Amino acid sequence: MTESVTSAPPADTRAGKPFLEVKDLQVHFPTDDGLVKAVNGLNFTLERGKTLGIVGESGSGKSVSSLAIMGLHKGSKAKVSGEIWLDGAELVSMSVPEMRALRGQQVAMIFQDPLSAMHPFYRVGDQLTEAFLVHNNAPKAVAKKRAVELLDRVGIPSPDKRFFDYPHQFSGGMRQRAMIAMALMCDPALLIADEPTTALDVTVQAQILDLMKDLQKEFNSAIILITHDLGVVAKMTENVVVMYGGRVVESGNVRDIFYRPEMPYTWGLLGSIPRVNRSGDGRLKSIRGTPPSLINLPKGCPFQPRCDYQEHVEGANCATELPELLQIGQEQHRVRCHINSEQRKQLFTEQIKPSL
Amino acid sequence: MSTTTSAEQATGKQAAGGELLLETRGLQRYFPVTQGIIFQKQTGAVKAVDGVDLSIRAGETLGVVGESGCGKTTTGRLVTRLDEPTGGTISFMGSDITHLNRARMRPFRREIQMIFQDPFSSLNPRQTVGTIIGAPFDIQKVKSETGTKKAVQTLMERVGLNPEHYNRYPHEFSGGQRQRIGVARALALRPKLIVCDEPVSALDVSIQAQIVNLLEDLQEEFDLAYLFIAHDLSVIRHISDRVAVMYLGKVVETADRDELYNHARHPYTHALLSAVPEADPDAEERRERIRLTGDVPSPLNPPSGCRFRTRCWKAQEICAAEEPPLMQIGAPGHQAACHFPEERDVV
Amino acid sequence: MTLGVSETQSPDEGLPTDALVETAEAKEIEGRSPGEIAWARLRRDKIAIASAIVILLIILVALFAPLIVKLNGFPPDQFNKLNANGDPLLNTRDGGIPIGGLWGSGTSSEHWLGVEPQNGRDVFSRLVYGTRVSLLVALGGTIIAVVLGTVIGMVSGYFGGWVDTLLSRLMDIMLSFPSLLFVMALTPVVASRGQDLLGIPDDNKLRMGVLMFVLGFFGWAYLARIVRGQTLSLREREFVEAARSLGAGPNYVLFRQVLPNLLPTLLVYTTLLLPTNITAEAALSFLGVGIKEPTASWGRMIADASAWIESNPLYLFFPGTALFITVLAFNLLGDSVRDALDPRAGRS
Amino acid sequence: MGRYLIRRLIQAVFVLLVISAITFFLFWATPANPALLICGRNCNAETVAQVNATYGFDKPLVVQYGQYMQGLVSPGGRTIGSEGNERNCAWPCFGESYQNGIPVWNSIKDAFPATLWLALGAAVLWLLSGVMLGLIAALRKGKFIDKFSVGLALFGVSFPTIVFGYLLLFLFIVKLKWIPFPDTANAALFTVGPVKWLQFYILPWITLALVFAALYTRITRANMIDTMNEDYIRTARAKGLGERTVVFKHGLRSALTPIVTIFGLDVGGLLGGAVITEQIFSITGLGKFSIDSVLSNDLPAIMGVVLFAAIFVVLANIVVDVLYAVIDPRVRLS
Repeated sequence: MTESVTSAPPADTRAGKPFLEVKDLQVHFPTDDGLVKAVNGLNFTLERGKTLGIVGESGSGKSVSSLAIMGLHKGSKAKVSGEIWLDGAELVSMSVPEMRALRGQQVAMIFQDPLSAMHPFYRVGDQLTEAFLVHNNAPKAVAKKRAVELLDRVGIPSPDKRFFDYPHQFSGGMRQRAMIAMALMCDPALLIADEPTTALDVTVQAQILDLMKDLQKEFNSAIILITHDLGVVAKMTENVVVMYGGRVVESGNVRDIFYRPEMPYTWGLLGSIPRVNRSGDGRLKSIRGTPPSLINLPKGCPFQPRCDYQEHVEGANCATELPELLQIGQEQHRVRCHINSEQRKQLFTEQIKPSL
Repeated sequence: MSTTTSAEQATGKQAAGGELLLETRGLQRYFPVTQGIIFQKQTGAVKAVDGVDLSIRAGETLGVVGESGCGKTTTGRLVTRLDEPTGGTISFMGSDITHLNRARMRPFRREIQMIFQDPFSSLNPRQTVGTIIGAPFDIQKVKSETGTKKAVQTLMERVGLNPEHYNRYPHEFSGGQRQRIGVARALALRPKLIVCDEPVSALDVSIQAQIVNLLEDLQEEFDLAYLFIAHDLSVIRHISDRVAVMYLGKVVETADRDELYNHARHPYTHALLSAVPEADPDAEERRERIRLTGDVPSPLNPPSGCRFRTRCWKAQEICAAEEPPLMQIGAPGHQAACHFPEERDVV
Repeated sequence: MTLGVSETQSPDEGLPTDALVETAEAKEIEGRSPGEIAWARLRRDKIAIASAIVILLIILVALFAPLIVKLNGFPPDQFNKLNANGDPLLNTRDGGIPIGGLWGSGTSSEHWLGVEPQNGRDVFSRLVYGTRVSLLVALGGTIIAVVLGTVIGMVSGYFGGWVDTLLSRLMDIMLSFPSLLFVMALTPVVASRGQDLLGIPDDNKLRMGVLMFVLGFFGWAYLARIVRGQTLSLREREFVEAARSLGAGPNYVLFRQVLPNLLPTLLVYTTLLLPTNITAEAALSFLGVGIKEPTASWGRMIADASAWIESNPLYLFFPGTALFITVLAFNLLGDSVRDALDPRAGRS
Repeated sequence: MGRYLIRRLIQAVFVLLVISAITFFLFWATPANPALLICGRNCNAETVAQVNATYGFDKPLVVQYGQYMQGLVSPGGRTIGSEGNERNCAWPCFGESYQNGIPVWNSIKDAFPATLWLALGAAVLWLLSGVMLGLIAALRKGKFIDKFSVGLALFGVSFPTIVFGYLLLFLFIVKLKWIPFPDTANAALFTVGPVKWLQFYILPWITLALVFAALYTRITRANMIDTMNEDYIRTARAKGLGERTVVFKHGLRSALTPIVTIFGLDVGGLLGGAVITEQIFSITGLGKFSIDSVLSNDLPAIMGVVLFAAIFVVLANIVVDVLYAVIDPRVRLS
């Protein structure tokens, strides 16, 4: 873009290494009620220009993970361990000032609720330029020019006037566009979008998702998309991580997850959603019970108390032993389940697939 | 998930359409906007609901769908008489209930119940579950043959709650369980019609399915009619027999469920359906999408003529001049309010 | 006060003992109302327990003032000129300063906290009786303010329309009054008016009633505003809609649905208003418009003592300390109550 | 904005009218005949009749109220006294004191500067100390300095002014003798010079400021803790802003907005007189004037002071609302 050139090291120094790699990330919060184990071992990789979807229900640890990548738990009571490698730098052990220099510059974030995520007292334009000026030694005029350009690019009409508006003068969809523009101010290589369209109407959601796709092509950024909406995942992502009880229970490319899922929880998720393109008169295939408490996680497989397929496990150790996240076949498809892979495939084709 | 259940469900759906329960004609709710230095005078009105005709038959589900601000929630509140209509009529089982006072409305309230969106705000945090579910008996002064406590525990069991938790408080339950409490309360007096205002939108996906299934089971068991209000087109498709699409206080299209989803005629319905992402990566890749521009206009000053014209790609002069009425089009019972309706494959 | 708190918090006193609380904490929390949880938190709060004990002691002193004063045998109004040995207590030539004792305050084995200059009344007895006046007036004023504020606030918030407009304006006007000034100016007026209308002499019984009335009358508006706001938002909550959709009338909604949800606010406000009113009563008596001679009150004693600050500072010290400790204890308890009732506490 | 101000001013006038009416009818309707208050012990039927005629007490209350309001509204003031002894009471006419016949407005004008200095000085003191302490406590939540500030604030709100004031007086004037006994002549800055002026006001300032400072510490701390949990603070951090910018630019601005409201109302309330502090330190301000008037049943003086104070409270309300709209762009005045 303009003056702001990300300080990416020459590509050869990190040959073979993925752009973003998260290894065994753990985030725990001490509270009065006990230790909240929000994330217990998260692993994934992501390349530039690609989108990774993190799917899960509330309390699955997906938002907490994204804040950990941003380093926003630093200085709080949260205990973060594991490794996060971004473009050759390790973020978990990084000092606060170093991390601060990365934030907004190399990693930027789009939040769920743009109204509460923007400061109500400052003009939208000032909030945009602020992100630019803190990382670039440039005059205000340059920052303003870039902000107006980006507001225009994300589809805000008469951006030079809207630059001076306050957030409450924008509609919900426009605010989310402005949030995206704010995140793009420094041309970040990694964009984390935490439920970016949950608060929006479906027609506006479609606009925002299309916009994000277009911008990704233009800026070649890597995107982590956190959502509970499987439709959004199907539309936007190449790779998917399914989280449950703070753990990855299945991950792989989007088609593996949607067409060849092997974890009973993923089956449950896919069966739970009614389809807009099909007249399902039958019952939805819901998952019984409720998500686990992050303070008292079940021993063994986190999904065990709600799982209907435990009889297929030899030795019946679901309740006692945590299954490992194992790779299946050649692809990057990984599953955490005690049932053996052949049997899972059979179960899926025979029992699950017909009812989806 | 056996095929027999879905067949039964299907016949159940077909049989739906008994006696006419509820009918609204030209239902209106304007919220006055006032201004003035000392004396407030009315300078305008937010036309939240502006001439809505709906009808629900015993045992059927009417889905009302639309984006935020389209007036669907206000419609639900008018039907339950939580809000006073400023125009039009509501009749329930042949009686006009549009402007009944509280005392006269009382007997009708046993027949029309409500399930709310927010499982946290819909239960009084300072009452036990027993008190909450027993409130209908208490307020309506209805004596259950078995005694209120027994009746409440039976209800709890029916909606999938442990009856031993009778004395617990709402904060001890999860969102899904709380929504079950709300369902039990609505069910207590065996109503004929339940207005469900976004009953599953605050719940997690897996829990959402549990509640939808529960509602369907109860409908069959008790011959309930639902006015099901939601913004999620997938849920509406799953649960409804007939669907009404609302935009800016008006119904723009209404039809039987499959007719509407497969043969929609109104451009707004097309846009809505096309905007829903499908949980199917291959289908998503193939799909052609209608990109709507702009936001919903303010209901304070809705556009003249057709209210959708400001965002419609087919709008012409007549759309600004003349408001299109809801007109029969396609299959029986299919109505759309558009000057240029067309069929289009969007989902 | 502790009694009052416990009653509102756990009406059915099936409360677990401390040991049970521990196990309940460790395992599953069963069937405990929000109030019971707050009560359990309060019981674990050492500061709350300590201040509750202090307040209990003060209440006991107030209740049993006649018995306590019997211990030393000097009624609060009695002028004492001589001690048991027949020696004079006061130095008549030096303006009536007590003879001997700590810092010239006349403290002795008979008069534990000394005697008043000039007329020799026993400071201990007066302090004990002053406790009665302070607590009674503060409690009465607080009850009046809380009842008025709750009712007016709920009615205003629930019914809306012109009722709300009228009551809200009334609150605005009440809050626009320079209230201390007005209370000060009004107290003697109301007292003489009361005397005229009710035929009661303008003695200190009437004065106490007037003080309660005036403090209550000027204390309700702020609470009413808070209650109105909360009622407005509670009215929009879906559980109120649910009750209304069942045909519930305003009485049911206000008293069965809204009021229980206001209880934490009322409790917190009451615990904050009590020390404020204790201070206010003392201030009014200090200024000479509250309790008059010969009845003992802390504010009156401070006013009297201020003239002797150079020769007999202890005379000022005792009522001042009593006032400070009482207000501090109430504030500490109020803070603990608020923390215990805060649903956000212990999270984050 | 203009329309809003007009509307608020009309409302303010209405509120003041109501207050004046309530005050007037309450005080003048007292059974103690005002005439008896004036002529005192040597009252007989004749003198009472004379006083009644002089002050217009024989007229109906409504008429008396009308005359009183005329003196406040009409630019020429009004005429006071019986026939043959008429005199003009210049605008704004709050009547004449029963005690000494001095026009009440003159006494108010004389007493006001002392109250003004007292209130403003204390206001600066409590605002600075309260906000600073609250801010530090919030930013070091749970640390020693936080617990210390919270404790100090609790101590402060629990210290009744009458106790704290005398404690200071005893310590610094009686015991340590650092400051001479207050001399009322030192109330004005310009005649006595800054040192004596400061000596005169320092203890009253601290006395008056203590409770407010404690309250402001608590409010600032609570607001700041709430604000720092807001989503937009997380956004600010996510942008990579330094902690200083996050705290002072994004956090403090929101946290201080409610303080502006409270501060305006508190100062407005005090301009009518800080009765207790003035009484303790013998400051001849409005507060002292009003308590003296109350104790001597000087009705016109009481009435005047109450109305005068009410004007400040009502004006403070307007100022605060306008300021709030200036600070918070979401607030629209209408």
